[in-house]
Amino acid sequence: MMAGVNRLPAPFGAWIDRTEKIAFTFEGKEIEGFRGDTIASALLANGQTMISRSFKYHRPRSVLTMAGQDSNTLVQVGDEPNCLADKRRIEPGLKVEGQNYVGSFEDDKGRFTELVERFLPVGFYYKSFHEQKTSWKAWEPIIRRMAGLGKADLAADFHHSYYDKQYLFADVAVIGGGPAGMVAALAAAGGSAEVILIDEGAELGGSLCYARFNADGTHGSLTRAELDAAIRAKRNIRVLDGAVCTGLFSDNWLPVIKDNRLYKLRAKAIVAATGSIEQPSVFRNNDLPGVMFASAAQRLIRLYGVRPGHRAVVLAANDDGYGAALDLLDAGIAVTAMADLRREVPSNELTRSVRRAGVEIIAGHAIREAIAGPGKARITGAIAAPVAGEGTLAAGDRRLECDLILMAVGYSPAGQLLHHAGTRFAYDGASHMYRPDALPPHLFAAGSVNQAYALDAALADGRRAGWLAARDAGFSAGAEPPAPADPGAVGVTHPWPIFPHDKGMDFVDFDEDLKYKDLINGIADGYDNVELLKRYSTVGMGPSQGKHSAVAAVRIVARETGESLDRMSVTTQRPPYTPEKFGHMAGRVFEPGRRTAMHHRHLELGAQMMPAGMWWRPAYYGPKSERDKTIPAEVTVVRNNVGLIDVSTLGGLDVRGPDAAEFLNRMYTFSYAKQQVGRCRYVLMTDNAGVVTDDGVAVRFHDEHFYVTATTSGVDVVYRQMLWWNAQWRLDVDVANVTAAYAGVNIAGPKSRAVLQRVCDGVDLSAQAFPYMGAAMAEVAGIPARIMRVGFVGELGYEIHVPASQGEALWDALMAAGGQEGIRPFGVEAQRVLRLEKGHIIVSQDTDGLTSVWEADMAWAVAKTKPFFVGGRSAEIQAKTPLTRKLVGFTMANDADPCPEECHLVLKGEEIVGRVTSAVRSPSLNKVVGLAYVHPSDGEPGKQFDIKVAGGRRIIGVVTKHPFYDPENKRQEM
Amino acid sequence: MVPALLPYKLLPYGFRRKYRPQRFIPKQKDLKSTYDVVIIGGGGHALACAYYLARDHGITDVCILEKGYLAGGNTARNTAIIRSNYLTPEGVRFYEQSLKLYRDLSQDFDFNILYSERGHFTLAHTDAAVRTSRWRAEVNKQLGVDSELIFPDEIHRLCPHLSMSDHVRYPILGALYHPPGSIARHDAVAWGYARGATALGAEVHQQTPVSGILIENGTVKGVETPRGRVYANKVMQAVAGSTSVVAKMAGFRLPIRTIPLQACVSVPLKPFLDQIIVSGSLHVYVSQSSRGELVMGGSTDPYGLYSTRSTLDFKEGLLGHMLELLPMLGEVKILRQWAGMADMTPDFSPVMGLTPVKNYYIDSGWGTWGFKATPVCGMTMAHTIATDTPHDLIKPFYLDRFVDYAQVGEKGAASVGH
Amino acid sequence: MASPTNLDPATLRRRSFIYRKLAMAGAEFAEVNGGAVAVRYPARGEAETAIARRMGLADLSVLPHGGFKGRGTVEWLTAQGLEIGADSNKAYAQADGELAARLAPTEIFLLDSLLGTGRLINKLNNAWQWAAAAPRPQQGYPTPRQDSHAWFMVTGERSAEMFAKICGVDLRPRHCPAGTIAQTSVAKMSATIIRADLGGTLAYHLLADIASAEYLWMCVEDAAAEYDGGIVGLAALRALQS
Amino acid sequence: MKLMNCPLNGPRNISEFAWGGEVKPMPDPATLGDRAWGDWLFLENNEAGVVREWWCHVPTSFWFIAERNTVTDDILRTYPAGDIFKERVNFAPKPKTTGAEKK
Repeated sequence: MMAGVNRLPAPFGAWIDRTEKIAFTFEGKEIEGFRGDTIASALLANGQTMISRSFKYHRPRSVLTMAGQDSNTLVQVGDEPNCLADKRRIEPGLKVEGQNYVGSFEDDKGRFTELVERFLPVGFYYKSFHEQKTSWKAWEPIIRRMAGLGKADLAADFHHSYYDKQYLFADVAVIGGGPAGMVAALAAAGGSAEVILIDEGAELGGSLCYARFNADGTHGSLTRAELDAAIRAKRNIRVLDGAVCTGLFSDNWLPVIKDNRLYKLRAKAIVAATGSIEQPSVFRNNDLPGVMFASAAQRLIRLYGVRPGHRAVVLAANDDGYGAALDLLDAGIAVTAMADLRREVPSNELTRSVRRAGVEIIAGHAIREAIAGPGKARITGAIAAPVAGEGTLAAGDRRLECDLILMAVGYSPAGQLLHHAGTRFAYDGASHMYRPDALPPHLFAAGSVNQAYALDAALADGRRAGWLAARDAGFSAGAEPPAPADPGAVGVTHPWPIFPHDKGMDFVDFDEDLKYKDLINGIADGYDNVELLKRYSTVGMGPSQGKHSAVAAVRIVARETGESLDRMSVTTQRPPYTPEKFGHMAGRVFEPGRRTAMHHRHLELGAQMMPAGMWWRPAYYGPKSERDKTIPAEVTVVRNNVGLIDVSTLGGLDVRGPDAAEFLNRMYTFSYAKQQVGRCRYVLMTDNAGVVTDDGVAVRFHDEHFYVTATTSGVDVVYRQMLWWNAQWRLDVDVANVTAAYAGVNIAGPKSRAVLQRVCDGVDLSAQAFPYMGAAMAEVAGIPARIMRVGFVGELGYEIHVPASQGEALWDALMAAGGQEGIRPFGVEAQRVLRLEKGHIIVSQDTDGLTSVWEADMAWAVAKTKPFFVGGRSAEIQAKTPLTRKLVGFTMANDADPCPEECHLVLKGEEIVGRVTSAVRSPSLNKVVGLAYVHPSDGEPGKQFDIKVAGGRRIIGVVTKHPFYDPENKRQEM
Repeated sequence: MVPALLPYKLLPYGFRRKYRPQRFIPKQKDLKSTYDVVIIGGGGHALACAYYLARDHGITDVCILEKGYLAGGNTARNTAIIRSNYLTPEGVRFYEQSLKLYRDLSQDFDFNILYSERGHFTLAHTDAAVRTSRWRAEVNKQLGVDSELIFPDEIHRLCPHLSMSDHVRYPILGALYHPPGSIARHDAVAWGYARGATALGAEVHQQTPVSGILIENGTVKGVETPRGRVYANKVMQAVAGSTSVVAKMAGFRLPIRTIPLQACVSVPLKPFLDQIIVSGSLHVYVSQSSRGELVMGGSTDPYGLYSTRSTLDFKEGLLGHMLELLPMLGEVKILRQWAGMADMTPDFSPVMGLTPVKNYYIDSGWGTWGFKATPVCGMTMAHTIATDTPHDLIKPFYLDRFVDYAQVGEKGAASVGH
Repeated sequence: MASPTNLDPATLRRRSFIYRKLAMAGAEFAEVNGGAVAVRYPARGEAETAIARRMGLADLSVLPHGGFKGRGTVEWLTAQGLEIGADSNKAYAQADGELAARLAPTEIFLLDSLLGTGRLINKLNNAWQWAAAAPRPQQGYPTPRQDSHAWFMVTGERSAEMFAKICGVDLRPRHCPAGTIAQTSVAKMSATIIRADLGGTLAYHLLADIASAEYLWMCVEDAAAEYDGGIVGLAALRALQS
Repeated sequence: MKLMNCPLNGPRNISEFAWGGEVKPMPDPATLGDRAWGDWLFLENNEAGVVREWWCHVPTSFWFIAERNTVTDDILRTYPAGDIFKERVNFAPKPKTTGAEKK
């Protein structure tokens, strides 16, 4: 079966399964390929050569590497933009479209930018459009529209796919399953080390799958089969194929992406056998469809059974080009000629075979230009010319007929991962390549990334690196294998395959459409350092991140500035090695939310839940539309009757031990040494800089036991701070964060005693026996409870803390017990109103990141004679400095004025002196009450100050002593 | 009007046969032994300072010493957001002046810095964040800065792609909307200043680290470099990421911790996101650059480090949260990640002006906000150096404000402030 | 309620934070320790022991668990007859199948056996009291682990792989011998994992913030789906153990 | 992801830990002048090199000390805080009049 006009018969196409046809669409056209095809191979097989349009000039582009290393084949696949068509396998129904075109893919109006290319020099956007604000205003949207490649799927409002993550662990991780990596894995697994071998390909082998190592072309596949079998036989090697390692992070932390999963692999030692990346020759039209790397053509032929063209010219500077020529001939593709940059072509098995096949070898020649066919959709020929010197060509052009030009002029190590780990690279004057110089600990390089180019050398290098990695991970077996005698790196890479053309279109960077002269001109503009040139010209900043342009850019800068390549390096390679989907990085959303024991009861009662730190709390009970009625109603129930609020989220700390009181003395501003057992006392915490950070209540249940509450969002920090301080003080005290262990409610209102008494046998709740700020351990509805007569709301009330697993039962019991009184749950919003009527502050709402105890007007909470408390020394200093603001209670001078909103400003003239921190129209008092920072000179009751409210209007606040409601606090002490 | 609309400056490039370079960064000269002013650091702030020293104060015998390449530190690594919607009046006035200078820079430089007004949204996901947003909006408005607290309907109208679901951990309850919020091409800002300063006489010396600071009787005399000793009447350091290290050479300590700040960009997409979106609770910010890349970052790293290494966990956290805001981006790809080093102060305001060493000035403590302050820092530090008196705009940012308990509390607005 | 049994968990005072989820899954409950524990899921097509051998998840939150911490904890517990080894982050089995998990030199987390009689934990809780007068002997302090921590059990040969999706510690059997404790982060929550096989079946206790129990339960279910994991009742665990 | 060797829990991903900043033992606040107190409180060494730091293992709330190179991020040594803080810290009672009362 031969789906496609350019499909070659078996045995070509090792990675496709001809028994299964798969149909998909490209630009609306139905295309048929085989299972195993990539989008690009299927398109080429069907004669669809142009796959994408270039970034700036919208030039037609096609396969360059066939290895996902370039951006010439970026396509839109359904909702996925910027998809590598030469990597992405086809699936039935896949909807593939071209990217970055205006009008239609075939008739892209954007291609006309090329006509004005002369007017768009390097960095043109810096050089113009700014003369007047009008000019930039007009041009910016146009330039902006031109930007970008693929399209995000904006119609969707959901995650497209299920992505997840998994941790992996290995003694040795081998990255790259080419010959060196395969051998490295086997060598590393010689003992009992657990080895993971990661490879991008559909099957292991790397270049063994497609390259030609000997004249008859069998050596690669035989070696591959042998190694593959050996690896499969090893129980301590796990193969992750079709997987790409995108980075190498601290302490051998490797992200590996396979299908919809991100693996995070921790290895004790790593072998990077990541191979090398073929490098282009720079000549005119070197970017057009039909010009590709020799290895790309070999991949098309051998892996996918696709004929890359009908008549080829091979530009070579190494033997691999000859191997490729033999592959072409085997596939029935005519080879017009070999142009070899080298003056002398070595005589060996491969070159001799090419000669024997009757192919003309034109030594000492480069390609000056590829001839573009109609619409530049395909090349129709090549102009070869004699190499005169470095980058210069002599007269004597020869036109060579072809629709395919293969480039085999050299490589650059795929050292990205090594770069991520901080490996230094040094330029090797003999091989004309950068090679890893100093490797960080636990990291080993093998194969062509490490300059071992000859197959035997790569195998030997892999054996050595695998053995070393295993030893590094603590697994020694046998003697250390020797390094390869001759790595075979010399003679594979040409030092200057760059032949600029007068008429341009000689691309150094395909991603960014940068021509030779763009780099030269950028250097002339003064950006004569590789990093600066990168930023100015954008060379290497495109989707392939300089995989094919970085080395050329360094060569060009070096020559232009007269700097030696030894003293230069390619620009820093940053992760990821290849683009990673947001979905892969995000994975499953792990966003813990804490729910109290009564959570479902609240939902059943129609509560609107709101986040409070990590927790969910009921804001109020009822529909959103009724909010403005519900909250005052909840307030009124508490004031007149009885209400129940879930306070489980309040922090709780058990502080126990002989030094418990001393510890609290140091942690809080007040004094606790003389606090009686069975009584509660306010706690206020400041940090060492004297800033108010938390508050709560300390209950003394035993001489050596305080139960301390903390704010919902503050308790974890408070707990951690307590442990930190005591790690230094070494007091004999134990602190336990028991927040989650206790569910809590506050039953509040004049009828709360009656309700509670009903379910609280054996405790005398009378005012005498259980006064305000009293506390006891008792049973409520049969549940062991810590009962405290405290509250935020200023009514008779009891806070009841019970084991969390019995919290729902407590709630049920109290709601049932209060039935006849009409008990009603109230939420955070009503509580905020109630507390404000009492003038209680909420730390972090009525205080901010700099509020001192003096500014908060809480001098009453500061013990003056203690030897020390955290923040005390700063508070002393602050006390000596004049206050700049003061927190006061206020009401409105004019009853008709609106209620200011929280954070409306307090002004003195035009100067900002403070802000409203809390304000509400009190349902109990039917007037506005609030707290605000005012200028200290306005801090006394009766003083008036300006508040700027919505619309810029100013209204007048009057400083008012609080509590606003029940100023004598009689109700809470009933 | 019409001619001004045409990019006529490009015409010569097309019509001339030969490219006529506009040299932006002069060839390096020999290092002299004495200068009027030495500026340690060759980033945006240093270059801006040199520019304003020359332009506004006639001080042109200025030497900029850069240990790496020009503007290759945090100037090259930031995400290029410009805004003035701060919380403190001191901060607002300062950054508003910066924004005003930014607006005219392209014109001043005759070089397009690609300044682009996008509108800046700081999302609020909690009641507390809504309060802080209102606080900022009110302070901004009082000082003449265009900011407003807006609510979900309006947010949805202006940023239609944001997920407004209220069934998520961090529902969007409101936003501080700051229409003047902008982006610009960060490198171009530095290059413009470099050209401006050098054209007026300043010298830029790249690959020239400062290895010591000469101080006699509490007065700075010059600096040591591998290329020799350089004397100067006045010395300024503007070396974000190395601030404490250089200050230590001058013999004093600072209220600064140096912490990496990471960022990443996506593979370019056709423009769809016109606004700058910031979410404090989700530790995310994002804008789309003129190249079509989504430029994204979050809060600083969890611990201090003098390194620009990248981490995987940064990306995992960032993109997880990004998809909560923009769930449709799951198939979009990250192209590149990197890091800078942020000098964090306790109150998130800078430390600028005079130092314990006479004639030695400091421009530091930029945290995550250095880029947006570039022009105003240059202007105010130039004034400070020229007159040996802190410019009014930077007086609140003096070093001793900490021991004086007079901090400028910008922290409340800044769990992630870009 | 979907449960086929007459025992409604809400009729008992002690309730698991996820009893509604268990009921929805068709649990049959029995009373243990004053609460309802899911014993089996009668509607399941497959034997629960088979599920548990592959990848099972069970809620044991109402079973007795507790603890002590602070100076003197280990000495006092030893005096009460417990056998506790010297290493922290190791769980030590007690005579009747309880586990004393040493989280730190002075901190012990106690888990009852699957019988849930509470004999040991109740005895200790009753035995501990403040000594009459200072200076008091060092005897640690009880901690309310029964209520601070939800208690799940994760079982089966795929459980280590499942954990690798939500927890960064290497829990593979070869690297995590029986009795090993990992106090770590699971699905971004602090949690304690203790390897405690059931008979020959790989199994782990998973203890974490009770207030996030529902969240964690859903995370584990999600991660386990790939391995054909399922919810199992206490009966299946008991069967595997015996 | 860095690995941090917790003295209690062994090697763990550094994401399990919270950074507590440099170890700088508090001088006696009673005898320290205001300026010296402010300097101690606010100024940082912010050393580029090996520093001694507080770290907390979050799942166990365990504070310990690490010696870390702030340039290379190499963690050289970790140990319990008790290795440094061995003695109970006591504060002398205050003299009769204090600054706080002069408000």
